[in-house]
Amino acid sequence: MSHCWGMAVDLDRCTGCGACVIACQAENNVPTVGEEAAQKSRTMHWIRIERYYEGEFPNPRVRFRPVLCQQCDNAPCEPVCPTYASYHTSEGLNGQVYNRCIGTRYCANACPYTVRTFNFFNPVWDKPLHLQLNPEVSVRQIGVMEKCTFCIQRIKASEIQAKAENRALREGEPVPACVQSCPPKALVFGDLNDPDSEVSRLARSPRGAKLLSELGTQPKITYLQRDSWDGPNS
Amino acid sequence: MAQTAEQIQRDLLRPVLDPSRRAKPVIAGLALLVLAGFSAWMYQMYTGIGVAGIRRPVFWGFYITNFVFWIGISHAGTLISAILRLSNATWRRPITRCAEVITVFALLIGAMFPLIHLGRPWLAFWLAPYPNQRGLWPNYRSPLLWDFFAINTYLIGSLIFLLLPLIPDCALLRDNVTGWRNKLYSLLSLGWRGTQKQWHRLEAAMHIMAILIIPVAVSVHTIVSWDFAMTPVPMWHSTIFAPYFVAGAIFSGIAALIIAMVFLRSSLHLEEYLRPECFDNLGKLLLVMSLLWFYFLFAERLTTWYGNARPEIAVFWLTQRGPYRHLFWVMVGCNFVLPFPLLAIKKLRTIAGTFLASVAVVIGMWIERYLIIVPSLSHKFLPYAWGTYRPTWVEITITAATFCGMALLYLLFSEVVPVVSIWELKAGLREPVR
Amino acid sequence: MSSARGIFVLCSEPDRTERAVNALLSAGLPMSDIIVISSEPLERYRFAELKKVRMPWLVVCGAVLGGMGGFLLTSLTQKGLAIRTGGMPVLTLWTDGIVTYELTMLGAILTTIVVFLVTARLVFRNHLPYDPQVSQGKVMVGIASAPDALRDKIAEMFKAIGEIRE
Amino acid sequence: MERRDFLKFGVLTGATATLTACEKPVQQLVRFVPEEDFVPGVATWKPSLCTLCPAGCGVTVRIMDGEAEVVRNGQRGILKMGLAKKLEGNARHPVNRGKLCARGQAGLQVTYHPDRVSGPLKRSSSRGSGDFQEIGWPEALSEVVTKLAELRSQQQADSIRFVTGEMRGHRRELINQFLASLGAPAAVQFAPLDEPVLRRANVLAFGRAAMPSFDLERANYVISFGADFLGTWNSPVAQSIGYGEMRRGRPGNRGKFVQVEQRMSQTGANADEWVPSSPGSEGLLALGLAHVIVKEGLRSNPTEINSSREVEEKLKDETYSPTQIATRTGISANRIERLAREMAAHPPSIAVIGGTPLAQTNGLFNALAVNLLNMVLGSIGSPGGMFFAPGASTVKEASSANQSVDFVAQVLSGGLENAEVLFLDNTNPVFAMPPSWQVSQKMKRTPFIVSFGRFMDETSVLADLILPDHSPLESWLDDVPESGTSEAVFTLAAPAMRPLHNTRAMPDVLLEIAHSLGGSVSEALPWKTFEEMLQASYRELARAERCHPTDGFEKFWGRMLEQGGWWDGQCQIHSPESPALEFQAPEFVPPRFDGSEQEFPFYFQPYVAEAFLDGSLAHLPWMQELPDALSTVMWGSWLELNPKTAEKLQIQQGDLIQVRSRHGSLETPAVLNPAIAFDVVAMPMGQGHAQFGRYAAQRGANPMSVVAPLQVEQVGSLAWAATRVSLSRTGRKGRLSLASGALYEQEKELELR
Repeated sequence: MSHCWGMAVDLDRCTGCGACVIACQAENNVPTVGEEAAQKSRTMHWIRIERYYEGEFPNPRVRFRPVLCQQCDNAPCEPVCPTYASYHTSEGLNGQVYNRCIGTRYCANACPYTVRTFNFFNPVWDKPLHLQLNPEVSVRQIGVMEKCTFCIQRIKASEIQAKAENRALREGEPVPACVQSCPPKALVFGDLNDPDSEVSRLARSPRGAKLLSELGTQPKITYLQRDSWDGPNS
Repeated sequence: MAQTAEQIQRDLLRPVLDPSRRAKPVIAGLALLVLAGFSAWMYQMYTGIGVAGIRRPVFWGFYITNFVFWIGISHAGTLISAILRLSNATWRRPITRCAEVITVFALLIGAMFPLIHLGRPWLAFWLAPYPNQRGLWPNYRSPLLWDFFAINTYLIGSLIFLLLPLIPDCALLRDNVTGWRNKLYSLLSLGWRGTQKQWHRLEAAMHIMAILIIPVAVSVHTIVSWDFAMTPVPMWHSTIFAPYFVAGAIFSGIAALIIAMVFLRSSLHLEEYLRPECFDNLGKLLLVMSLLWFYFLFAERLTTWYGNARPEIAVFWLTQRGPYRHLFWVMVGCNFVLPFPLLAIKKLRTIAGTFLASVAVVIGMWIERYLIIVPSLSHKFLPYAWGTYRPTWVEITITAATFCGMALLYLLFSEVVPVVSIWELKAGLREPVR
Repeated sequence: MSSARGIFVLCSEPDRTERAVNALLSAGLPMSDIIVISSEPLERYRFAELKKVRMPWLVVCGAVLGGMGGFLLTSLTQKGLAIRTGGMPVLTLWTDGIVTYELTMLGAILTTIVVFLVTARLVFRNHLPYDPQVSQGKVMVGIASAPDALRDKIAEMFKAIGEIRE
Repeated sequence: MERRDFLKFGVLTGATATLTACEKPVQQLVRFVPEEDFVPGVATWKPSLCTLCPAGCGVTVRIMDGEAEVVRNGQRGILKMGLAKKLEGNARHPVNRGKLCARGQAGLQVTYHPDRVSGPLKRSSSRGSGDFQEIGWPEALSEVVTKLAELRSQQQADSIRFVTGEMRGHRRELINQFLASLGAPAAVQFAPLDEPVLRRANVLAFGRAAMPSFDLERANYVISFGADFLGTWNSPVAQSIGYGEMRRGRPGNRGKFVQVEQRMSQTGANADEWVPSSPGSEGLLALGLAHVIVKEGLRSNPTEINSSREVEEKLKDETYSPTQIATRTGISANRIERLAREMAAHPPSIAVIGGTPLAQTNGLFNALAVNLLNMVLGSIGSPGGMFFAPGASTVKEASSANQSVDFVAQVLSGGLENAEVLFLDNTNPVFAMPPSWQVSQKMKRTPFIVSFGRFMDETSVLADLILPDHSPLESWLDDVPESGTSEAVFTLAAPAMRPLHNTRAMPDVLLEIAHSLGGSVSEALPWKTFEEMLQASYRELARAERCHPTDGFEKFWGRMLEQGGWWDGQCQIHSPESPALEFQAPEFVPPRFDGSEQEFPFYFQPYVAEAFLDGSLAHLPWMQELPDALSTVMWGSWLELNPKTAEKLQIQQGDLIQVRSRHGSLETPAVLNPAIAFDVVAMPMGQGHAQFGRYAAQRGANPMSVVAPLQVEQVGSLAWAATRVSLSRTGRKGRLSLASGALYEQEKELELR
């Protein structure tokens, strides 16, 4: 059975701590850009935690929402790429072939979630910070677009491991870096083709909703809305 | 119509045979500015696209604005000239060529911008469908590919449309010069003799080209608009975009043509040829386009406002009352409020009047493109990811250089070939007055 | 090779041109053999009425070729690559239509220019006589080749009209 | 021939061969013989320990081979070695159960930081100038030994001072034994993240000087007074895991969470109800809640203490009635009653206190009041309540209480000036103390300062000698987590990778010094290396009843190193062994603030920044570029104020603001925050370093530069939230990098229309 990787984000668990952001940065060789570029919002994070206020003092509320590539089935970023740099993998992911990218940045404009980041300059790691780089993820060069891959290298590694051991993938395997790190377990990853997986179960939750579902992009990430408290058995 | 054929020939060949000395410093100055723009581009290539002001989420800025703007300007020529040719308007004769030249040069400049804006411009050839070892072909679903085909078709078509009627005039020049220039014009005239058969074929070919070039021109700006309309970006994803862009393109094209004609008229002493009637007629056309533009603007704005969908309305208010409001109202002023009285009142529709209106329209239409691109991108769906955009000196230099480049190319062109078609004017002399 | 020589007269005004043409016609030459060289199209004269050309039909053929080429290029390469993007099918006829359209127009445009260059005998060498005075407004009338006897007769008639060029 | 030998040959012939082909061989480096075996391209995971905050999470380090420029025997060269590539939580570790916070993961960059002190340094010009020269380890050590020997011979060993940061495990043990053998006073801990006020309150309430743990998984109602327990406070990862389970881990039962604070923290942002009581009134609010519960008889099973009767009587007093308290806290009486009834009706419920309320002058009162509320709620040592981790008592607790108080006392009593020799390890008091206490000036008078700092920070720059420590990943580490777990845990980790630089582990250096000093000092510290000391110590542990090594110590030791420590796997939530049975209800003490309300209209609340903690992580580029959870600022500092306040002062987002107190002023850009009280301004700690590597130096402003030197009453620690400030515009824009483009998702475009 082929896999269809998906994620569930339980906003009732998410505390906005940012562990996923750094986990992703460490796993995927996402560079830091420095203050000047950060001021121009050219940071490269593949996952961000959106913070929205609601109301005002003395009754303010805040909602956090981790936003990463939604790996849409009908991804607006894919068809606009003239060189097939962004394409659809057989496992339903929105692939990005860095070597094929010529940097039109069209995909980034088309992406309604604004999750694609662009290498405005060559990334720099002051020596010896370059030693932290993950050899299993390519370092992107100037002029190419990049984005969350659902940690494709981890998915592939798990699949190869399972194949070598002549078994099917287990629940909780593979696991992207952000999901691995999330302390309150707000992020859940798994195979949507398996109706018994936890992610499938959560995706069916009545609290579940897709981000910007009105656009018809059919994302593979389900957001489970934050609940409110009205008694012990809510 | 006091001219004779000899007079026409003498007047119109003069700028080529005996170019004015005054043009030299102007050419040098323009060349210097173009060089500055080129250096800025090289600097950007060397350092990285990051020296431009684009950022997340405004990944397209000045460069794509310029792209749309110049492709729009390119609609001046060919389209107007083709329509006028087909409708056999007599006043077209002195202006067709200066219009067609604008098309070719504006297209060349416009087509440069997608390259300038690329992250890795050295790989731009990957857009072309060519057989290759890995069996990779471009993605025809991408509007950029449509652009690639449309702009190339339009460029080839416009070039032919410009060069065809240039053949007899090159033959004329060939007979009037000696030395290397004779060789050059002999080459350009392709061995033109002027037999009745050649004349006939030329007219037939021009007729067919005029028919062909109109749908191509329309498709080009339609496809440019689809670069935007195909993506789910608030206020981009709209069916009105194609006609809106085409109308805007013709609008700015006519304005550019009027500006060019005013300069040609005074600098090449073509007062006898580019007569006030031409400006009056073009002024009327510009007026129609101005009304049409305003109609489209109103239709677009009203639909958005009435629809009140959240992402669109955010962009709507951003341009209407937000930080882009000044630009918005300058645009409306330049494209409608100022040109309308200048062009509608007959007394004001003079050369000076149409010139003023045209300058306003060119500025206004540049702003229009900027306002289409930047506010929408800066306010996409998720407010957390909203952003801003500010151009850097690199973008400004390159933009300025393209305007200088246009002037420079035009000036050089007018010194190489007669910018008003001699044979067509001559033929017009014999035309029965309708 | 004297038999292949042509004879032309340089006329200074349109009326004389007409006379020259009439002279040639009266000499029994068919209209299609008569050559008029001018620096501007002389549309209003009888000699300008040429039979219809097949240019538009050739252009349509070129357009069809271009369009077919465009459709084949898009559809075959799409099928060959078989990469799905954006939830669209491998063969996206809507978008292929746009490329097909552009290539149709390109085919038509290129055919037009080629047909023009060929039928107007441009680029490819021709050995017509020419006089730079044509660009001063004169019109050359004559035939590209004539037997000597006929030539003398024509020369005789042309003398009254203007300078003769051989 | 073995692989290693083969490689040795390869090194001799192949050294720099690859470089000769290049046109410009910039620097021909020697290629060293690899020191370890590994399979190229295959990752191995080694357990380690996170030392960046006191929580003590277990870590696994992903090691892959790579080539690094290293220093060996004073020579620089290229070494193919196992390199740490990523830090993840140790899945088996009871505290963090495979999870790790952003800071912990960024700990990787400590090792690879470009501005690490790469070898011993000796001051070469005036103190504080920052001019150092490189020296060799033998010279450096002999200098220290000479100095110490001299002091010992002059009977002045009591003038040796040793200041450390957060101390853990046997490092502290070794330092203390070292000092004791010299006859010097015990080490003084200066750790700004420590909560001495809470420790004192816990001593008074429960007889325990430890930080509490919370069984959030099973709690139904959590009220937190200022504690950023999901972000930076206590054991944030363990608490976040518990929080997630409290919210969604029990189908059909979602616990409620109430946060009491004046400026919304990352933790407060997750609250169901956010209660902005006035600064310093948190304890009063807690007593008000307790009053309602006691008076209305809502208690289900309160913690039994002998003094229950008196406490109850006192609580029932009208001074704590909601109407009385409403005026002082700014929270309506109705709301107080409702909250009290809710929390009583939904046990188990927990009250937590930390951060700002403890940094008021009446911090001890606030802490004691919350402890009392917990007693009233019956949440002490019961499932779903608060408890003390079993490990807390074993190693750490005994001497950890009031350590940073000691440092403040040292500073104020002139202890620093009297020092002849000052050792500094992993601490930066110059940065983290208000300037008015003049730590820097006082330290400058110390004749001889030795720092074990890995980085040149504001304190290390004053040193005469810098003996750089290994990075944590290069060191032997052990720890007993003080909170965050109900199991007895000993975390132990061998070095995950070989050292990159010419550094030495601080414990090894101490042992070497001890041996060089000889005599009684050497005898007291018989181990050659820290590893030996650890083995010896854990051999004792292995004999202890709980650990049961049935197959011998070697196997036990191997298992410990493999899984990253030892834990018993038994949940032990029970009441403190010795509750303070005579606990009395605390007397209300109003908070004092520095500066008059007229001249300085705003309460100034520094807070522990999520990314930088107390500033000790400001040098990590990942942390600098991590958008702050609420303000979303990167690469800088900022001042948070309410949009309404800003409007009144005509301040806009990003305007450079001058913040002035009676003790100093600073400039920083304004950030609008709709979730802060009108009369409160807040500023993150951690930026404003004068020195701390290229990413932190000269960046932003340090809130400590305006903090008044007030002390928490009866405890003596710094009351860093008790300053009043005034704001004024400078007329300039500040440098502000914001990740967020909008404050609200439903933008106020409706208003625009």
